[in-house]
Amino acid sequence: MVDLILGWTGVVLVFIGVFFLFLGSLGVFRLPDLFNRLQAGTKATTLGVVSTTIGVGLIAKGWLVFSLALAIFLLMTNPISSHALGRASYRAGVKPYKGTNPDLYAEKIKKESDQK
Amino acid sequence: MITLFSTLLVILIVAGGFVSIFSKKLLSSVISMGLVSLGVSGLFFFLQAPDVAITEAAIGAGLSTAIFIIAMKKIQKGGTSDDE
Amino acid sequence: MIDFLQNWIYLTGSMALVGIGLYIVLTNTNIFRIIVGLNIIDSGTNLFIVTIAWHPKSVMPIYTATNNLVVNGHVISADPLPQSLVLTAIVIGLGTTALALAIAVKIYQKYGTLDVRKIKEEDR
Amino acid sequence: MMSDTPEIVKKVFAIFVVGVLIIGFFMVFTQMPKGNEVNVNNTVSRFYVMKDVDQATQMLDKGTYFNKDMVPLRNDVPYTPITFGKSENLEDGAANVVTSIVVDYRGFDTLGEVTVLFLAASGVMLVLHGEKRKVPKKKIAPSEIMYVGTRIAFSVIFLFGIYVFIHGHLTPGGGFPGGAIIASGILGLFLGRQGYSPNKAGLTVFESLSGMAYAIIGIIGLVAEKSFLANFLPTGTIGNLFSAGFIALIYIAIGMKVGSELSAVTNAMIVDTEED
Repeated sequence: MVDLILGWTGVVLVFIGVFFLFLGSLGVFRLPDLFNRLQAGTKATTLGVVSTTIGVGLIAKGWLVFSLALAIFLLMTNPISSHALGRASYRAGVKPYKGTNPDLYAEKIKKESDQK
Repeated sequence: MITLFSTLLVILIVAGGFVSIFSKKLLSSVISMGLVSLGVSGLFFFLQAPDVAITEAAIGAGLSTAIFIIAMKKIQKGGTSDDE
Repeated sequence: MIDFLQNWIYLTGSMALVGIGLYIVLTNTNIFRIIVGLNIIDSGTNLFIVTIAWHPKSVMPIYTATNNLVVNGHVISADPLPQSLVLTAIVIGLGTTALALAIAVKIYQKYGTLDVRKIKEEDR
Repeated sequence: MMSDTPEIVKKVFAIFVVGVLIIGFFMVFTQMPKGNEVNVNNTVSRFYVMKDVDQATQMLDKGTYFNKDMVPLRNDVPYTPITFGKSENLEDGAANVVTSIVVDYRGFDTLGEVTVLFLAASGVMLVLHGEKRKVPKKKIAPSEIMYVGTRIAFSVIFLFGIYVFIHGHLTPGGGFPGGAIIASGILGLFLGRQGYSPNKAGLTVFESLSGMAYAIIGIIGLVAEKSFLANFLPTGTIGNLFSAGFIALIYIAIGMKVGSELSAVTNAMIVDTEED
Protein backbone atom coordinates (compact mmCIF):
# COMPACT_ATOMS: atom_id res chain seq x y z
CA MET A 1 0.00 0.00 0.00
CA VAL A 2 2.79 2.40 0.94
CA ASP A 3 4.61 1.44 -2.23
CA LEU A 4 1.55 2.22 -4.30
CA ILE A 5 1.08 5.65 -2.69
CA LEU A 6 4.76 6.51 -3.12
CA GLY A 7 4.71 5.39 -6.76
CA TRP A 8 1.68 7.51 -7.60
CA THR A 9 3.23 10.48 -5.76
CA GLY A 10 6.28 10.01 -7.95
CA VAL A 11 4.14 9.96 -11.10
CA VAL A 12 2.39 13.18 -10.04
CA LEU A 13 5.75 14.82 -9.32
CA VAL A 14 7.08 13.81 -12.74
CA PHE A 15 3.99 15.31 -14.39
CA ILE A 16 4.41 18.57 -12.45
CA GLY A 17 8.05 18.66 -13.51
CA VAL A 18 7.24 18.08 -17.18
CA PHE A 19 4.60 20.82 -17.06
CA PHE A 20 7.07 23.33 -15.65
CA LEU A 21 9.71 22.31 -18.20
CA PHE A 22 7.12 23.01 -20.91
CA LEU A 23 6.41 26.43 -19.39
CA GLY A 24 10.14 27.17 -19.33
CA SER A 25 10.60 26.33 -23.00
CA LEU A 26 7.51 28.41 -23.86
CA GLY A 27 9.01 31.34 -21.97
CA VAL A 28 12.28 31.06 -23.86
CA PHE A 29 10.33 31.40 -27.11
CA ARG A 30 7.94 34.15 -26.07
CA LEU A 31 9.83 36.58 -23.86
CA PRO A 32 11.48 39.65 -25.40
CA ASP A 33 15.11 39.91 -24.27
CA LEU A 34 18.00 37.88 -22.83
CA PHE A 35 17.33 38.56 -19.16
CA ASN A 36 13.67 37.62 -19.27
CA ARG A 37 14.49 34.45 -21.21
CA LEU A 38 17.19 33.58 -18.71
CA GLN A 39 14.71 34.04 -15.89
CA ALA A 40 12.12 31.81 -17.54
CA GLY A 41 14.69 29.21 -18.49
CA THR A 42 16.15 29.04 -15.00
CA LYS A 43 13.19 29.36 -12.69
CA ALA A 44 10.88 26.96 -14.47
CA THR A 45 13.67 24.53 -15.27
CA THR A 46 14.95 24.39 -11.69
CA LEU A 47 11.54 23.42 -10.32
CA GLY A 48 10.89 21.10 -13.26
CA VAL A 49 14.15 19.19 -13.08
CA VAL A 50 14.14 18.94 -9.28
CA SER A 51 10.61 17.58 -9.09
CA THR A 52 11.28 15.20 -12.00
CA THR A 53 14.36 13.74 -10.32
CA ILE A 54 12.61 13.34 -6.97
CA GLY A 55 9.65 11.70 -8.72
CA VAL A 56 11.93 9.24 -10.50
CA GLY A 57 13.59 8.47 -7.16
CA LEU A 58 10.20 7.73 -5.61
CA ILE A 59 9.21 5.43 -8.47
CA ALA A 60 12.51 3.48 -8.47
CA LYS A 61 13.46 3.17 -4.80
CA GLY A 62 17.06 2.18 -5.39
CA TRP A 63 17.88 5.54 -6.89
CA LEU A 64 16.26 7.71 -4.16
CA VAL A 65 19.52 8.72 -2.44
CA PHE A 66 21.21 9.55 -5.74
CA SER A 67 18.24 11.56 -7.01
CA LEU A 68 18.01 13.53 -3.74
CA ALA A 69 21.72 14.38 -3.95
CA LEU A 70 21.26 15.39 -7.60
CA ALA A 71 18.27 17.59 -6.70
CA ILE A 72 20.20 19.35 -3.91
CA PHE A 73 23.15 19.97 -6.23
CA LEU A 74 20.88 21.36 -8.95
CA LEU A 75 19.12 23.62 -6.43
CA MET A 76 22.51 25.00 -5.41
CA THR A 77 24.21 25.49 -8.75
CA ASN A 78 21.48 26.36 -11.26
CA PRO A 79 20.50 29.79 -9.81
CA ILE A 80 24.16 30.70 -9.25
CA SER A 81 25.14 29.93 -12.83
CA SER A 82 22.14 31.84 -14.15
CA HIS A 83 23.07 34.81 -11.93
CA ALA A 84 26.63 34.76 -13.25
CA LEU A 85 25.41 34.58 -16.85
CA GLY A 86 23.05 37.51 -16.45
CA ARG A 87 25.59 39.65 -14.64
CA ALA A 88 28.33 38.95 -17.17
CA SER A 89 26.07 39.68 -20.13
CA TYR A 90 24.93 42.98 -18.53
CA ARG A 91 28.56 43.94 -17.98
CA ALA A 92 29.40 42.96 -21.54
CA GLY A 93 26.86 45.45 -22.83
CA VAL A 94 23.71 43.48 -23.66
CA LYS A 95 20.87 46.01 -23.61
CA PRO A 96 17.74 45.05 -21.65
CA TYR A 97 14.26 45.34 -23.11
CA LYS A 98 13.11 48.94 -23.33
CA GLY A 99 10.23 48.43 -20.93
CA THR A 100 12.57 47.45 -18.09
CA ASN A 101 11.89 49.85 -15.25
CA PRO A 102 13.51 50.49 -12.79
CA ASP A 103 17.00 49.37 -13.80
CA LEU A 104 18.52 49.04 -10.34
CA TYR A 105 21.76 47.40 -11.44
CA ALA A 106 22.69 50.37 -13.66
CA GLU A 107 22.35 52.68 -10.65
CA LYS A 108 24.57 50.36 -8.61
CA ILE A 109 27.26 50.34 -11.31
CA LYS A 110 27.12 54.13 -11.48
CA LYS A 111 27.49 54.42 -7.71
CA GLU A 112 30.48 52.08 -7.76
CA SER A 113 32.20 54.02 -10.50
CA ASP A 114 31.57 57.28 -8.64
CA GLN A 115 33.28 55.93 -5.56
CA LYS A 116 36.45 55.22 -7.51
CA MET B 1 15.13 4.11 -30.87
CA ILE B 2 18.80 4.25 -29.92
CA THR B 3 19.64 4.31 -33.62
CA LEU B 4 17.44 7.38 -34.02
CA PHE B 5 19.11 9.14 -31.10
CA SER B 6 22.60 8.30 -32.27
CA THR B 7 21.78 9.46 -35.81
CA LEU B 8 20.60 12.78 -34.38
CA LEU B 9 23.78 13.06 -32.31
CA VAL B 10 25.96 12.35 -35.35
CA ILE B 11 24.12 15.07 -37.29
CA LEU B 12 24.65 17.39 -34.30
CA ILE B 13 28.39 16.79 -34.11
CA VAL B 14 28.87 17.16 -37.88
CA ALA B 15 26.91 20.43 -37.77
CA GLY B 16 29.07 21.60 -34.87
CA GLY B 17 32.17 20.80 -36.90
CA PHE B 18 30.88 22.83 -39.84
CA VAL B 19 30.11 25.77 -37.52
CA SER B 20 33.68 25.65 -36.26
CA ILE B 21 34.93 25.69 -39.87
CA PHE B 22 32.87 28.61 -41.14
CA SER B 23 32.49 30.88 -38.11
CA LYS B 24 34.35 34.17 -38.34
CA LYS B 25 34.85 34.53 -34.59
CA LEU B 26 37.38 32.36 -32.82
CA LEU B 27 35.21 32.18 -29.70
CA SER B 28 32.25 30.57 -31.46
CA SER B 29 34.64 28.16 -33.14
CA VAL B 30 35.98 27.07 -29.75
CA ILE B 31 32.50 26.76 -28.25
CA SER B 32 31.32 24.60 -31.13
CA MET B 33 34.39 22.44 -30.50
CA GLY B 34 33.08 21.95 -26.96
CA LEU B 35 29.69 21.04 -28.45
CA VAL B 36 31.37 18.41 -30.65
CA SER B 37 33.05 16.94 -27.55
CA LEU B 38 29.72 16.81 -25.70
CA GLY B 39 28.04 15.02 -28.62
CA VAL B 40 30.90 12.55 -28.86
CA SER B 41 30.53 11.81 -25.15
CA GLY B 42 26.85 11.03 -25.73
CA LEU B 43 27.82 8.67 -28.57
CA PHE B 44 30.28 6.93 -26.23
CA PHE B 45 27.39 6.27 -23.87
CA PHE B 46 25.38 4.68 -26.68
CA LEU B 47 28.45 2.63 -27.65
CA GLN B 48 28.37 0.96 -24.20
CA ALA B 49 31.43 2.76 -22.87
CA PRO B 50 30.27 4.73 -19.79
CA ASP B 51 33.81 5.17 -18.45
CA VAL B 52 34.95 6.90 -21.61
CA ALA B 53 31.75 8.95 -21.71
CA ILE B 54 32.32 10.32 -18.20
CA THR B 55 35.95 11.12 -18.95
CA GLU B 56 35.14 12.86 -22.23
CA ALA B 57 32.35 14.91 -20.64
CA ALA B 58 34.56 16.05 -17.78
CA ILE B 59 37.72 16.71 -19.78
CA GLY B 60 36.83 17.32 -23.41
CA ALA B 61 33.69 19.35 -22.91
CA GLY B 62 34.55 21.01 -19.61
CA LEU B 63 38.21 21.65 -18.89
CA SER B 64 39.47 21.76 -22.47
CA THR B 65 37.05 24.52 -23.52
CA ALA B 66 37.76 26.44 -20.32
CA ILE B 67 41.52 26.33 -20.89
CA PHE B 68 41.01 27.50 -24.49
CA ILE B 69 38.95 30.48 -23.37
CA ILE B 70 41.45 31.38 -20.65
CA ALA B 71 44.30 31.32 -23.18
CA MET B 72 42.28 33.45 -25.61
CA LYS B 73 41.63 35.98 -22.87
CA LYS B 74 45.35 36.07 -22.26
CA ILE B 75 46.36 37.14 -25.77
CA GLN B 76 43.70 39.75 -26.47
CA LYS B 77 41.37 42.05 -24.62
CA GLY B 78 38.16 40.13 -24.69
CA GLY B 79 39.64 37.65 -27.11
CA THR B 80 36.59 37.40 -29.30
CA SER B 81 37.84 38.13 -32.78
CA ASP B 82 40.44 36.64 -35.02
CA ASP B 83 43.96 37.90 -35.13
CA GLU B 84 44.15 40.81 -37.55
CA MET C 1 19.19 -2.33 -43.37
CA ILE C 2 19.03 -1.41 -39.69
CA ASP C 3 22.17 -3.42 -38.90
CA PHE C 4 23.96 -1.75 -41.77
CA LEU C 5 22.99 1.68 -40.42
CA GLN C 6 23.83 0.87 -36.80
CA ASN C 7 27.47 0.25 -37.47
CA TRP C 8 28.00 2.74 -40.26
CA ILE C 9 26.49 5.78 -38.64
CA TYR C 10 29.27 5.87 -36.05
CA LEU C 11 32.01 5.21 -38.61
CA THR C 12 30.63 7.97 -40.84
CA GLY C 13 30.49 10.37 -37.91
CA SER C 14 34.05 9.68 -36.84
CA MET C 15 35.43 10.02 -40.35
CA ALA C 16 33.45 13.24 -40.88
CA LEU C 17 35.08 14.63 -37.74
CA VAL C 18 38.55 13.66 -39.00
CA GLY C 19 37.83 15.29 -42.36
CA ILE C 20 36.53 18.49 -40.76
CA GLY C 21 39.58 18.73 -38.50
CA LEU C 22 41.94 18.15 -41.40
CA TYR C 23 40.20 20.85 -43.44
CA ILE C 24 40.56 23.32 -40.55
CA VAL C 25 44.25 22.50 -40.18
CA LEU C 26 44.92 22.87 -43.91
CA THR C 27 43.08 26.12 -44.62
CA ASN C 28 43.79 28.26 -41.56
CA THR C 29 46.91 30.16 -40.59
CA ASN C 30 45.90 31.17 -37.09
CA ILE C 31 47.63 28.90 -34.55
CA PHE C 32 44.61 28.76 -32.27
CA ARG C 33 42.39 27.55 -35.08
CA ILE C 34 44.93 24.87 -35.94
CA ILE C 35 44.80 23.64 -32.34
CA VAL C 36 40.97 23.57 -32.57
CA GLY C 37 41.27 21.39 -35.68
CA LEU C 38 43.69 19.02 -33.99
CA ASN C 39 41.28 18.67 -31.06
CA ILE C 40 38.45 17.74 -33.42
CA ILE C 41 40.66 15.11 -35.10
CA ASP C 42 41.36 13.76 -31.60
CA SER C 43 37.64 13.37 -30.90
CA GLY C 44 37.10 11.65 -34.25
CA THR C 45 39.82 9.06 -33.75
CA ASN C 46 38.61 8.29 -30.23
CA LEU C 47 35.10 7.73 -31.58
CA PHE C 48 36.50 5.41 -34.29
CA ILE C 49 38.44 3.27 -31.80
CA VAL C 50 35.45 2.91 -29.48
CA THR C 51 33.22 2.02 -32.44
CA ILE C 52 35.46 -0.91 -33.37
CA ALA C 53 34.97 -2.36 -29.89
CA TRP C 54 31.19 -2.37 -30.18
CA HIS C 55 28.61 -4.65 -31.73
CA PRO C 56 24.86 -4.07 -31.73
CA LYS C 57 23.97 -6.65 -29.09
CA SER C 58 26.77 -5.82 -26.68
CA VAL C 59 26.38 -4.72 -23.06
CA MET C 60 28.66 -2.45 -21.07
CA PRO C 61 31.78 -4.10 -19.62
CA ILE C 62 30.85 -3.71 -15.95
CA TYR C 63 29.58 -6.53 -13.75
CA THR C 64 26.46 -5.46 -11.88
CA ALA C 65 23.60 -7.37 -10.28
CA THR C 66 21.62 -7.36 -13.53
CA ASN C 67 24.43 -7.19 -16.08
CA ASN C 68 26.32 -10.41 -16.76
CA LEU C 69 29.08 -10.34 -19.33
CA VAL C 70 29.47 -14.06 -20.04
CA VAL C 71 26.41 -16.01 -21.14
CA ASN C 72 26.74 -19.73 -22.00
CA GLY C 73 30.47 -19.36 -22.42
CA HIS C 74 30.18 -16.52 -24.92
CA VAL C 75 31.45 -13.08 -24.02
CA ILE C 76 28.70 -10.63 -24.95
CA SER C 77 30.15 -7.38 -23.66
CA ALA C 78 31.78 -4.65 -25.71
CA ASP C 79 35.53 -5.07 -26.01
CA PRO C 80 37.05 -3.36 -22.94
CA LEU C 81 40.62 -3.07 -24.25
CA PRO C 82 40.11 -0.24 -26.82
CA GLN C 83 37.95 1.58 -24.30
CA SER C 84 40.78 1.61 -21.78
CA LEU C 85 43.17 2.87 -24.46
CA VAL C 86 40.81 5.74 -25.29
CA LEU C 87 40.36 6.53 -21.58
CA THR C 88 44.03 7.36 -21.26
CA ALA C 89 44.25 9.01 -24.69
CA ILE C 90 41.65 11.64 -23.73
CA VAL C 91 43.64 12.74 -20.68
CA ILE C 92 46.87 12.95 -22.68
CA GLY C 93 44.99 15.02 -25.26
CA LEU C 94 44.14 17.61 -22.61
CA GLY C 95 47.78 17.77 -21.47
CA THR C 96 49.17 18.28 -24.97
CA THR C 97 46.47 20.85 -25.76
CA ALA C 98 47.40 22.85 -22.69
CA LEU C 99 51.09 22.72 -23.63
CA ALA C 100 50.34 23.84 -27.20
CA LEU C 101 48.23 26.74 -25.93
CA ALA C 102 50.99 27.84 -23.56
CA ILE C 103 53.51 27.84 -26.41
CA ALA C 104 51.05 29.78 -28.60
CA VAL C 105 50.67 32.42 -25.89
CA LYS C 106 54.46 32.77 -25.70
CA ILE C 107 54.64 33.11 -29.50
CA TYR C 108 52.06 35.89 -29.38
CA GLN C 109 54.03 37.71 -26.70
CA LYS C 110 57.19 37.52 -28.77
CA TYR C 111 55.93 38.30 -32.29
CA GLY C 112 52.69 40.14 -31.59
CA THR C 113 50.75 37.96 -34.01
CA LEU C 114 49.39 34.44 -34.30
CA ASP C 115 49.54 34.20 -38.11
CA VAL C 116 52.00 31.54 -39.21
CA ARG C 117 53.03 33.36 -42.40
CA LYS C 118 53.74 36.66 -40.63
CA ILE C 119 55.82 34.84 -38.03
CA LYS C 120 57.81 33.26 -40.86
CA GLU C 121 58.44 36.62 -42.52
CA GLU C 122 59.54 38.21 -39.25
CA ASP C 123 61.89 35.36 -38.56
CA ARG C 124 63.68 35.78 -41.86
CA MET D 1 56.13 31.50 -51.57
CA MET D 2 53.23 30.37 -49.51
CA SER D 3 51.73 33.83 -49.07
CA ASP D 4 51.32 34.30 -52.84
CA THR D 5 48.90 31.40 -53.09
CA PRO D 6 45.33 32.69 -53.42
CA GLU D 7 42.77 31.63 -50.87
CA ILE D 8 40.53 29.73 -53.28
CA VAL D 9 43.37 27.48 -54.47
CA LYS D 10 44.14 26.54 -50.90
CA LYS D 11 40.51 25.70 -50.19
CA VAL D 12 40.16 23.57 -53.31
CA PHE D 13 43.37 21.75 -52.47
CA ALA D 14 42.16 21.12 -48.91
CA ILE D 15 38.82 19.81 -50.14
CA PHE D 16 40.68 17.52 -52.55
CA VAL D 17 42.89 16.10 -49.79
CA VAL D 18 39.94 15.60 -47.42
CA GLY D 19 37.91 13.96 -50.20
CA VAL D 20 40.71 11.52 -51.05
CA LEU D 21 41.05 10.67 -47.36
CA ILE D 22 37.34 10.05 -46.86
CA ILE D 23 37.01 7.96 -50.06
CA GLY D 24 39.97 5.87 -48.90
CA PHE D 25 38.39 5.33 -45.51
CA PHE D 26 35.10 4.23 -47.03
CA MET D 27 36.91 1.79 -49.31
CA VAL D 28 38.49 0.29 -46.20
CA PHE D 29 35.13 0.14 -44.41
CA THR D 30 33.72 -2.27 -46.96
CA GLN D 31 36.44 -4.73 -45.97
CA MET D 32 35.64 -4.47 -42.27
CA PRO D 33 33.39 -7.01 -40.54
CA LYS D 34 29.77 -5.97 -40.20
CA GLY D 35 28.33 -5.02 -36.86
CA ASN D 36 26.83 -8.41 -36.09
CA GLU D 37 29.96 -10.36 -36.82
CA VAL D 38 32.28 -8.57 -34.40
CA ASN D 39 32.60 -10.62 -31.25
CA VAL D 40 34.84 -10.44 -28.24
CA ASN D 41 35.15 -14.22 -28.40
CA ASN D 42 37.59 -13.81 -31.27
CA THR D 43 39.80 -11.16 -29.70
CA VAL D 44 42.57 -11.24 -27.15
CA SER D 45 40.67 -9.39 -24.46
CA ARG D 46 38.12 -12.11 -23.72
CA PHE D 47 40.39 -13.38 -20.95
CA TYR D 48 40.32 -9.95 -19.37
CA VAL D 49 36.54 -10.21 -19.22
CA MET D 50 36.75 -13.76 -17.83
CA LYS D 51 39.32 -12.46 -15.30
CA ASP D 52 41.61 -15.40 -16.04
CA VAL D 53 44.78 -14.47 -17.88
CA ASP D 54 46.61 -17.56 -16.68
CA GLN D 55 44.62 -19.61 -19.21
CA ALA D 56 45.85 -17.39 -22.03
CA THR D 57 49.44 -17.77 -20.87
CA GLN D 58 49.15 -21.56 -20.83
CA MET D 59 47.65 -21.59 -24.29
CA LEU D 60 50.38 -19.30 -25.58
CA ASP D 61 52.97 -21.70 -24.19
CA LYS D 62 51.29 -24.60 -25.95
CA GLY D 63 51.07 -22.57 -29.14
CA THR D 64 47.33 -22.99 -29.52
CA TYR D 65 46.15 -19.46 -28.88
CA PHE D 66 46.31 -17.61 -32.18
CA ASN D 67 44.50 -20.06 -34.37
CA LYS D 68 42.87 -19.02 -37.58
CA ASP D 69 39.54 -20.54 -36.66
CA MET D 70 39.02 -19.92 -32.96
CA VAL D 71 36.28 -22.00 -31.46
CA PRO D 72 33.88 -20.57 -28.89
CA LEU D 73 35.10 -20.40 -25.36
CA ARG D 74 33.18 -23.29 -23.85
CA ASN D 75 34.88 -25.93 -25.96
CA ASP D 76 38.53 -25.20 -25.28
CA VAL D 77 38.63 -23.46 -21.90
CA PRO D 78 37.14 -24.72 -18.68
CA TYR D 79 35.89 -21.67 -16.87
CA THR D 80 33.95 -20.82 -13.75
CA PRO D 81 31.09 -18.38 -14.37
CA ILE D 82 31.33 -15.07 -12.52
CA THR D 83 28.30 -14.00 -10.49
CA PHE D 84 27.99 -10.52 -9.06
CA GLY D 85 28.12 -10.60 -5.27
CA LYS D 86 29.06 -14.29 -5.02
CA SER D 87 32.31 -15.05 -6.84
CA GLU D 88 35.35 -14.85 -4.58
CA ASN D 89 39.12 -14.94 -4.88
CA LEU D 90 39.26 -14.16 -8.58
CA GLU D 91 42.47 -13.23 -10.29
CA ASP D 92 41.29 -9.63 -10.31
CA GLY D 93 38.29 -8.65 -8.23
CA ALA D 94 37.19 -5.41 -9.86
CA ALA D 95 33.63 -5.36 -11.16
CA ASN D 96 34.57 -2.78 -13.79
CA VAL D 97 36.60 -4.56 -16.47
CA VAL D 98 37.97 -1.35 -17.95
CA THR D 99 39.42 -0.43 -14.57
CA SER D 100 40.99 -3.82 -14.13
CA ILE D 101 42.68 -3.45 -17.53
CA VAL D 102 43.86 0.12 -16.92
CA VAL D 103 45.26 -0.45 -13.46
CA ASP D 104 46.02 -4.13 -13.10
CA TYR D 105 46.68 -5.95 -16.36
CA ARG D 106 48.23 -2.94 -18.09
CA GLY D 107 49.35 -0.92 -15.09
CA PHE D 108 52.80 -0.24 -16.50
CA ASP D 109 51.19 1.42 -19.51
CA THR D 110 49.24 3.70 -17.17
CA LEU D 111 52.43 4.60 -15.30
CA GLY D 112 53.92 5.78 -18.59
CA GLU D 113 50.77 7.71 -19.39
CA VAL D 114 50.84 9.48 -16.03
CA THR D 115 54.46 10.38 -16.79
CA VAL D 116 53.42 11.94 -20.11
CA LEU D 117 50.78 14.00 -18.33
CA PHE D 118 53.35 15.10 -15.76
CA LEU D 119 55.75 16.18 -18.52
CA ALA D 120 53.01 18.18 -20.25
CA ALA D 121 52.01 19.91 -17.03
CA SER D 122 55.57 20.77 -16.10
CA GLY D 123 56.10 22.04 -19.66
CA VAL D 124 53.14 24.40 -19.27
CA MET D 125 54.46 25.68 -15.96
CA LEU D 126 57.98 26.05 -17.40
CA VAL D 127 56.82 27.97 -20.48
CA LEU D 128 54.55 30.33 -18.58
CA HIS D 129 56.89 30.90 -15.65
CA GLY D 130 58.27 34.29 -14.74
CA GLU D 131 55.87 36.70 -16.42
CA LYS D 132 56.03 40.30 -15.31
CA ARG D 133 53.45 41.18 -12.71
CA LYS D 134 51.50 44.38 -13.23
CA VAL D 135 48.96 46.17 -11.11
CA PRO D 136 45.42 45.65 -12.44
CA LYS D 137 43.95 48.82 -13.93
CA LYS D 138 40.27 48.29 -13.36
CA LYS D 139 38.75 45.55 -11.34
CA ILE D 140 35.22 44.25 -11.42
CA ALA D 141 34.66 42.43 -8.18
CA PRO D 142 32.59 39.25 -8.50
CA SER D 143 29.35 39.45 -6.62
CA GLU D 144 28.71 38.08 -3.16
CA ILE D 145 26.45 35.32 -4.51
CA MET D 146 29.23 33.96 -6.71
CA TYR D 147 31.74 34.17 -3.88
CA VAL D 148 29.64 32.20 -1.43
CA GLY D 149 28.02 29.89 -3.99
CA THR D 150 31.23 28.68 -5.62
CA ARG D 151 32.66 27.83 -2.20
CA ILE D 152 29.65 25.72 -1.23
CA ALA D 153 29.57 24.10 -4.66
CA PHE D 154 33.30 23.42 -4.50
CA SER D 155 32.92 21.36 -1.33
CA VAL D 156 30.23 19.22 -2.97
CA ILE D 157 32.22 18.84 -6.20
CA PHE D 158 35.34 17.88 -4.26
CA LEU D 159 33.40 15.22 -2.35
CA PHE D 160 31.96 13.88 -5.62
CA GLY D 161 35.41 13.67 -7.20
CA ILE D 162 36.69 11.67 -4.22
CA TYR D 163 33.64 9.37 -4.49
CA VAL D 164 34.33 8.81 -8.19
CA PHE D 165 37.91 7.74 -7.75
CA ILE D 166 37.35 5.61 -4.67
CA HIS D 167 34.53 3.68 -6.37
CA GLY D 168 36.48 3.35 -9.63
CA HIS D 169 36.41 -0.46 -9.54
CA LEU D 170 32.64 -0.70 -9.01
CA THR D 171 31.04 2.09 -11.05
CA PRO D 172 32.02 3.96 -14.22
CA GLY D 173 34.69 6.49 -13.49
CA GLY D 174 38.05 6.23 -11.86
CA GLY D 175 41.11 8.28 -11.20
CA PHE D 176 41.24 10.33 -14.39
CA PRO D 177 37.65 11.65 -14.41
CA GLY D 178 37.76 12.10 -10.62
CA GLY D 179 40.84 14.28 -10.89
CA ALA D 180 39.29 16.25 -13.75
CA ILE D 181 36.14 16.85 -11.66
CA ILE D 182 38.23 18.19 -8.76
CA ALA D 183 40.14 20.44 -11.16
CA SER D 184 36.89 21.87 -12.55
CA GLY D 185 35.79 22.63 -8.98
CA ILE D 186 39.01 24.59 -8.46
CA LEU D 187 38.34 26.40 -11.76
CA GLY D 188 35.01 27.47 -10.25
CA LEU D 189 36.88 28.91 -7.27
CA PHE D 190 39.02 30.95 -9.68
CA LEU D 191 35.88 32.36 -11.29
CA GLY D 192 34.21 33.15 -7.99
CA ARG D 193 36.88 35.32 -6.49
CA GLN D 194 39.34 37.51 -8.31
CA GLY D 195 42.94 37.03 -7.36
CA TYR D 196 42.37 33.61 -5.84
CA SER D 197 45.46 31.46 -5.99
CA PRO D 198 45.92 28.06 -4.43
CA ASN D 199 49.01 27.10 -2.50
CA LYS D 200 51.40 26.46 -5.39
CA ALA D 201 54.12 24.73 -3.39
CA GLY D 202 51.50 22.60 -1.68
CA LEU D 203 50.09 21.50 -5.05
CA THR D 204 53.55 20.56 -6.32
CA VAL D 205 54.44 18.60 -3.19
CA PHE D 206 51.07 16.84 -3.21
CA GLU D 207 51.44 15.88 -6.86
CA SER D 208 54.98 14.55 -6.42
CA LEU D 209 53.98 12.56 -3.36
CA SER D 210 51.08 10.89 -5.13
CA GLY D 211 53.28 10.15 -8.14
CA MET D 212 55.82 8.59 -5.83
CA ALA D 213 53.08 6.56 -4.14
CA TYR D 214 52.29 4.93 -7.50
CA ALA D 215 55.90 3.88 -8.03
CA ILE D 216 56.24 2.70 -4.42
CA ILE D 217 53.15 0.52 -4.76
CA GLY D 218 54.75 -0.97 -7.86
CA ILE D 219 57.99 -1.68 -6.01
CA ILE D 220 56.10 -3.32 -3.13
CA GLY D 221 54.55 -5.59 -5.75
CA LEU D 222 58.03 -6.31 -7.11
CA VAL D 223 59.23 -7.35 -3.66
CA ALA D 224 56.16 -9.33 -2.65
CA GLU D 225 55.06 -10.98 -5.90
CA LYS D 226 58.26 -10.84 -7.97
CA SER D 227 56.72 -8.62 -10.63
CA PHE D 228 56.50 -4.85 -10.97
CA LEU D 229 52.99 -3.52 -10.21
CA ALA D 230 51.64 -6.95 -9.25
CA ASN D 231 48.64 -7.21 -7.00
CA PHE D 232 49.90 -7.94 -3.50
CA LEU D 233 46.63 -7.59 -1.59
CA PRO D 234 43.96 -10.30 -1.39
CA THR D 235 40.83 -9.86 -3.52
CA GLY D 236 37.40 -10.25 -2.01
CA THR D 237 33.87 -10.87 -3.22
CA ILE D 238 33.19 -9.13 -6.53
CA GLY D 239 30.99 -6.08 -5.98
CA ASN D 240 32.18 -5.12 -2.49
CA LEU D 241 34.12 -1.95 -1.75
CA PHE D 242 37.14 -3.88 -0.48
CA SER D 243 37.28 -6.35 -3.30
CA ALA D 244 39.90 -5.33 -5.79
CA GLY D 245 43.18 -5.48 -3.93
CA PHE D 246 45.48 -2.60 -4.78
CA ILE D 247 43.31 -1.05 -7.51
CA ALA D 248 41.67 1.37 -5.07
CA LEU D 249 45.07 2.47 -3.73
CA ILE D 250 46.45 3.16 -7.19
CA TYR D 251 43.31 4.97 -8.31
CA ILE D 252 43.46 7.21 -5.22
CA ALA D 253 47.06 8.05 -6.11
CA ILE D 254 46.16 8.71 -9.77
CA GLY D 255 43.15 10.82 -8.82
CA MET D 256 45.13 13.04 -6.47
CA LYS D 257 47.92 13.37 -9.02
CA VAL D 258 45.66 14.25 -11.95
CA GLY D 259 43.60 16.65 -9.84
CA SER D 260 46.57 18.59 -8.52
CA GLU D 261 48.28 18.58 -11.94
CA LEU D 262 45.30 19.96 -13.84
CA SER D 263 44.71 22.54 -11.08
CA ALA D 264 48.33 23.65 -11.40
CA VAL D 265 47.95 23.94 -15.20
CA THR D 266 44.81 26.03 -14.78
CA ASN D 267 46.57 28.17 -12.19
CA ALA D 268 49.56 28.78 -14.47
CA MET D 269 47.23 29.74 -17.31
CA ILE D 270 44.94 31.99 -15.30
CA VAL D 271 47.26 33.89 -12.98
CA ASP D 272 48.85 36.14 -15.57
CA THR D 273 45.53 36.84 -17.24
CA GLU D 274 44.27 38.71 -14.24
CA GLU D 275 47.29 40.97 -13.99
CA ASP D 276 46.41 42.85 -17.11
